[in-house]
Amino acid sequence: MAELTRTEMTRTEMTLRDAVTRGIAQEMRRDESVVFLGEDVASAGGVFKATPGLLAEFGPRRVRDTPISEQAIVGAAAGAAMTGLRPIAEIMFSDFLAVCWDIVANQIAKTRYMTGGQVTFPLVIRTANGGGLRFGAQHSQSVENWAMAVPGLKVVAPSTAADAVGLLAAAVRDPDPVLFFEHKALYPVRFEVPDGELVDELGTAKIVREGRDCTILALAAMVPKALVAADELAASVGIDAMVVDVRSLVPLDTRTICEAVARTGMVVTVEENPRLCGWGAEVVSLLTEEIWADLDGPPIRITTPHVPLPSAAELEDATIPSATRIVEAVRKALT
Amino acid sequence: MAELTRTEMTRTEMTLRDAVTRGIAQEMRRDESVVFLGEDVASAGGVFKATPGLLAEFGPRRVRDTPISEQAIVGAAAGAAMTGLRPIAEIMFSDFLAVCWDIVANQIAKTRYMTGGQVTFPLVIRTANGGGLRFGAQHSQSVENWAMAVPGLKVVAPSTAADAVGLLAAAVRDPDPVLFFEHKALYPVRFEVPDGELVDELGTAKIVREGRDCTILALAAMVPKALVAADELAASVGIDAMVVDVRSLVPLDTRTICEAVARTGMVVTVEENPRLCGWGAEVVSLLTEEIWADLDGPPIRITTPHVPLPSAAELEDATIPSATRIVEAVRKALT
Amino acid sequence: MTTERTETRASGPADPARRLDLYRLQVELRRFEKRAYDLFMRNLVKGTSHLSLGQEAIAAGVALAMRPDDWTFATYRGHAHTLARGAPMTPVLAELLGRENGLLGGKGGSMHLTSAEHNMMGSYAIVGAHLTLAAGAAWSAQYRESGQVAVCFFGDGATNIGAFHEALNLAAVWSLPVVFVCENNLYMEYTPIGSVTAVPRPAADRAAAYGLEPVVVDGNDADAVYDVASAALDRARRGDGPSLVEAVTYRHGGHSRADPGTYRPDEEVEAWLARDPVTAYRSRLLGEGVEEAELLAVESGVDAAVDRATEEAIEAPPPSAEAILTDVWADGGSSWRN
Amino acid sequence: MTTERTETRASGPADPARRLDLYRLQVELRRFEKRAYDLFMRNLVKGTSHLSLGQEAIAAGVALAMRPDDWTFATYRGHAHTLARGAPMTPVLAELLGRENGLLGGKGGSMHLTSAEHNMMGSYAIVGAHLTLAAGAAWSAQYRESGQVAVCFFGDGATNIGAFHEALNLAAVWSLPVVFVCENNLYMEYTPIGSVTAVPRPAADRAAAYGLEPVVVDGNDADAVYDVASAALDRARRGDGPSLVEAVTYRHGGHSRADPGTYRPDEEVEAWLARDPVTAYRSRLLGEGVEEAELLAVESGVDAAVDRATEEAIEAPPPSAEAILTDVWADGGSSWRN
Ligand SMILES: Cc1ncc(C[n+]2csc(CCOP(=O)(O)OP(=O)(O)O)c2C)c(N)n1
Ligand SMILES: Cc1ncc(C[n+]2csc(CCOP(=O)(O)OP(=O)(O)O)c2C)c(N)n1
Ligand SMILES: [Mg+2]
Ligand SMILES: [Mg+2]
Repeated sequence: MAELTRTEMTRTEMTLRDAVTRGIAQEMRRDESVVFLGEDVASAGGVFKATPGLLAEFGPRRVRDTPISEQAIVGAAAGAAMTGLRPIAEIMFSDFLAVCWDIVANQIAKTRYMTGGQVTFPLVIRTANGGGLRFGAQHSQSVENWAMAVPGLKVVAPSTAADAVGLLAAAVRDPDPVLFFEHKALYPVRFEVPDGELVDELGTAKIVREGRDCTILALAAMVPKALVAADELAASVGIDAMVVDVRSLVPLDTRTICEAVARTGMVVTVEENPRLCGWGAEVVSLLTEEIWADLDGPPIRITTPHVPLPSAAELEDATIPSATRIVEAVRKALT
Repeated sequence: MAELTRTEMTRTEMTLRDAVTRGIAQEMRRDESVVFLGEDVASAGGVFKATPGLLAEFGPRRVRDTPISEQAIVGAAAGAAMTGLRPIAEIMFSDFLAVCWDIVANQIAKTRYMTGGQVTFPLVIRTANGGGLRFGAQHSQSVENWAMAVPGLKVVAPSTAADAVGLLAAAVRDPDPVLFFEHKALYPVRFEVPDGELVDELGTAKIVREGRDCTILALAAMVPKALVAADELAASVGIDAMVVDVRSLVPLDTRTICEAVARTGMVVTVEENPRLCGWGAEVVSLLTEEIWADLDGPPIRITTPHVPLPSAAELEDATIPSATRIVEAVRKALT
Repeated sequence: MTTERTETRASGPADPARRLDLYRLQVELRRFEKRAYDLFMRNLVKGTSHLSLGQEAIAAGVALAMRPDDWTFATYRGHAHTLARGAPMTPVLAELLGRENGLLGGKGGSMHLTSAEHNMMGSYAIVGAHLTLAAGAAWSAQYRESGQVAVCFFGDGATNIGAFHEALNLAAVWSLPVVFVCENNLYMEYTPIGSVTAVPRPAADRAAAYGLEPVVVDGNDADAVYDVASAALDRARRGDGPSLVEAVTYRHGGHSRADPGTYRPDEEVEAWLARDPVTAYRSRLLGEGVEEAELLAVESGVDAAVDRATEEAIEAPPPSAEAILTDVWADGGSSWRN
Repeated sequence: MTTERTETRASGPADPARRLDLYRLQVELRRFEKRAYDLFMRNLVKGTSHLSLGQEAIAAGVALAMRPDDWTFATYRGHAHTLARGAPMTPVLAELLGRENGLLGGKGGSMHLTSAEHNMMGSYAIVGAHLTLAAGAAWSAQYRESGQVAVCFFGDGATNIGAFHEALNLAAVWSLPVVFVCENNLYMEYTPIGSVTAVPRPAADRAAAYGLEPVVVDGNDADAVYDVASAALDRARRGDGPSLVEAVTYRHGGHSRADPGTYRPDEEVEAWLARDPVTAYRSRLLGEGVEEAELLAVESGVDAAVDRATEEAIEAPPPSAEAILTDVWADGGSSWRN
């Protein structure tokens, strides 16, 4: 379980996009070797307005606009990371990771291993992930499972603004490459965030709602939906669902996850990635292998169906898992 | 289950690499719209010598050497496919799919859906997949799970020369994009192949060894290892293992797989891809969801550990699943 | 081929009826995009969208120079290119609104407009990729000796991405019948192209790297665009290979619906507004002796069509949810299993 | 900067001791690669490997022009570049043989030689990627004002891949201290570069696309290479940005161990063998008055070192299997879970 380092406990309300700015600024103030690059991130403050003010505070030497060259962006981050800097690179939409997947999956992820540990890649690739904004199939994917499948990458996806600040700080301080998935549907959502320096811990899941009857495992934008579903289940049919925010896919907090599932005997994963080879599949195979005897029934996976994402509002809403689908699936499984 | 279309039943011995040439030639003779492109595939006959003679038979109009431009290779295949041709594109090593992953995963896989079905991509991307040749982390990966995770791609991986011919023919005739993974460790292996035209069926698994005690699901180069393990299990401890060659990850022959597992109540997947989000995870989550009651114990996954592949012979052999590991895992699970 | 030096001699289509078509098309693109903008403002368009306001002369000039069986490949900024190839307004507008009668059934939205029926082979929203697809279509034309040409539109920003380089080289080496048209509107999203590009002319200054002639054209002059496009299409059809055309222009509004475009200096915006391609073409026709009444008739005809399309789009129902599970595979379905 | 026209005035290092170093290094690269080849033939090297036989003048000439803290980035054809930066022969050879005392502990093999200790930052086996990494290292040098320069070697075939384009443009725009050295050996694997490239000089004819001067150098003349490299390194250190150098050369053998190289015309091979860089440099030194005895001493010193390395590599044990689970993460381990 995660422990926050908090220098004080007063709180401020802010959006997830504000939290991202705050997290980057916190780390850039602390460490001169932290630099930040990406398309339209400097003068314009990012297309999601998640990085305004950084150019003004840290100047064009540390906050850099790039050409539309995703391979050069992450490649430059990699080369800089292996020679003394700690770059944060933005890939505007996570779909575009495909454009630079060789650099991410074949170079950054493997080179430490291939060289027998001679080089390291202390870098963060931040990216806007997920659907809900009616952007269609090339700007809405959840590709956290792509990253999880590649040995050598750490993979984080916060569901709250406080987690965004703290996990981003942890990612920047981590000596290994971290893919940091910010969910674009959460950017405008407001959260209470403790003031002061926040530093969280990678590889830690969080029980965000206690419950006795079943355990819902969710990530990023699926966490608030799982919480709504849990309330609805409690209110309508008296099912008491625990909700675990997985937060980190690599490292995976298997201890918290196994314990949480063992306590209820029933597990439902809520994944935004399309069905095949999603993170939930991995977690289910882990659970059956490790706590088979504690399972009272088959694990259930709720995912985006194995289709690209449609753009029309009604279609997108029918595709991405909703609180209603979670409620129905849990109800069906438990009755 | 697969049915082969055979015009006659005499057989010839040939390697997997010969089978690939034969499959391509069979389809190019049949259909003038089939064209073939890739790096060093024409004059040189391919770096794995899997395509010699095609240039001589079909000429430089239909068999084309390309620059080192993987995006242009698969992009050209895509553009040609949507305008009347049926291209076969070679990506020399499957690791290099990362270099053109945007074209494969974001363009080819999604455009039919995004356009409401206005365009189709009848194309095949052939690629040399997998380890065993001491090529190291950037030339040895098994990335079938990358492809399986993307909605809109069909994914095939033969384990024998006859399957290679028949499934390649089926892939070329299929109106959708097919990623065709040829295992490079199988290229030099000799098999008996029926003469005449071979056309197999995508989406069909094959029981390649009957057995009562447990069901081993394997793919590509893991199939012969599973068969060796099954013989060893029978001989040494009297365990009678069924072996299923999964052959096609998308579409997935869930019917054959579920039946085969239900018959023994015990399942072991043997995956060459690294652990996290491998195809076995998906299959395990499918089995627990659909035939929970038929399972006598937890599904077991044998995978390459979640690390990049090392190059030294002793290290590579210790990394990729071996017949010995399969024997041990099955023995442990059943005793 | 036309280069910067010859720009001033732009003649455009000779036939007066075609000249009027060229005007009509520009007016149609202009008024459609303005309507699209109004509908955003009324919050009827969900998602994002990217308008071609100010860039109409390029879409119109190229499209009218094309043969009906030539192919268009465009970016997310593709409304104009889709309409210019003949796709009717109603389904295009309905697609922006995510309606059942949308061009893509509501599955693609503004960024992916496609009308295969009109050989408009798609709008692609990840920068660079579609240049390679256009090369592939051109390969298909060459292979089948069909005489078709693929025309591929992209922005100045796309010239710095890897796929641009690969597509241009392959097209040149294989002498493919493809015309690459860079719509250089001086900006990527919010960043000026000059600040992230090693050469002043992002496309033309790269032509030599592929053995091609640099071609720069005034993208706000439909006649000049028409001339350059005609020459490039002829060249491709003759078997002389690809062209890379840089059409210099400016977008009147922001990059996408969310963007007011305030990062651009006022004087720059004003100077370009003063060079409005539609107004300029209107004046030119009047100067050539076309009756104003004729132009007014064109304009009101277009207005009526835009109004009708708006109504037909707004009144249509949303797509039904079953649609999410169709169209992945050629069999119409999406099943990954038996 | 030196261009084709000035090639003939190559002077190389002025100091006679450095000139001898340049010879010694070329001999070392030559004899090491020959030994590597022999060991393949004896089936002691597993996997693949790519020799620099014939291309030694480039690795040697550039390396001797570099500062010790400058970085090298190379391809799978990286034995020469690794040795040239000072990595000792034994671990390099042991890595080819997959031994425990290998430079990478047996985890990378021939294609991934790296010696961070010598600022040899890696050999990368997927064409194109490492050009972007070299740009990033140069960015780090620029940021830290360390005066370091990144030198990146790649083949002619790499000039057609997207990452080349992106790396060159970024390096130019940011004026990064990086020297891109294209070793143009006229062939990719088995395909002549000219048959798939739109311009005759795959690197130099692209320089202008990034606002750079075309630089072509005789890659078989170590002095010429040294001069060009020195100029490019100076330029980078002065803050004047990147260079793109095309060094024309030829590999004596096939592309990789499996390839006899028979696709090349005999006369072409012969002509290039006659231009052997090592022999040529030997003659030049003799012409300058160096005693043959001195050269013989260099040669036998190298031979002894190669023999010693061979023994030390062959005698070493294979790595132990536990190594497969180390070195994924900076903590030394590979755990993806708690
Ligand atoms: C590979 C990729 N990177 C980034 C983006 C985000 N993006 C969308 S449009 C755009 C600017 C494109 O500029 P330009 O090519 O000049 O075209 P314009 O929008 O001006 O027509 C960017 C960066 C993208 N869609 N794809
Ligand atoms: C992206 C990618 N595509 C293909 C290959 C396979 N491949 C390895 S070396 C090579 C030829 C490279 O030629 P060149 O750049 O001229 O370098 P050389 O081997 O001649 O030094 C190819 C095609 C690769 N490693 N990476
Ligand atoms: Mg632009
Ligand atoms: Mg070469």
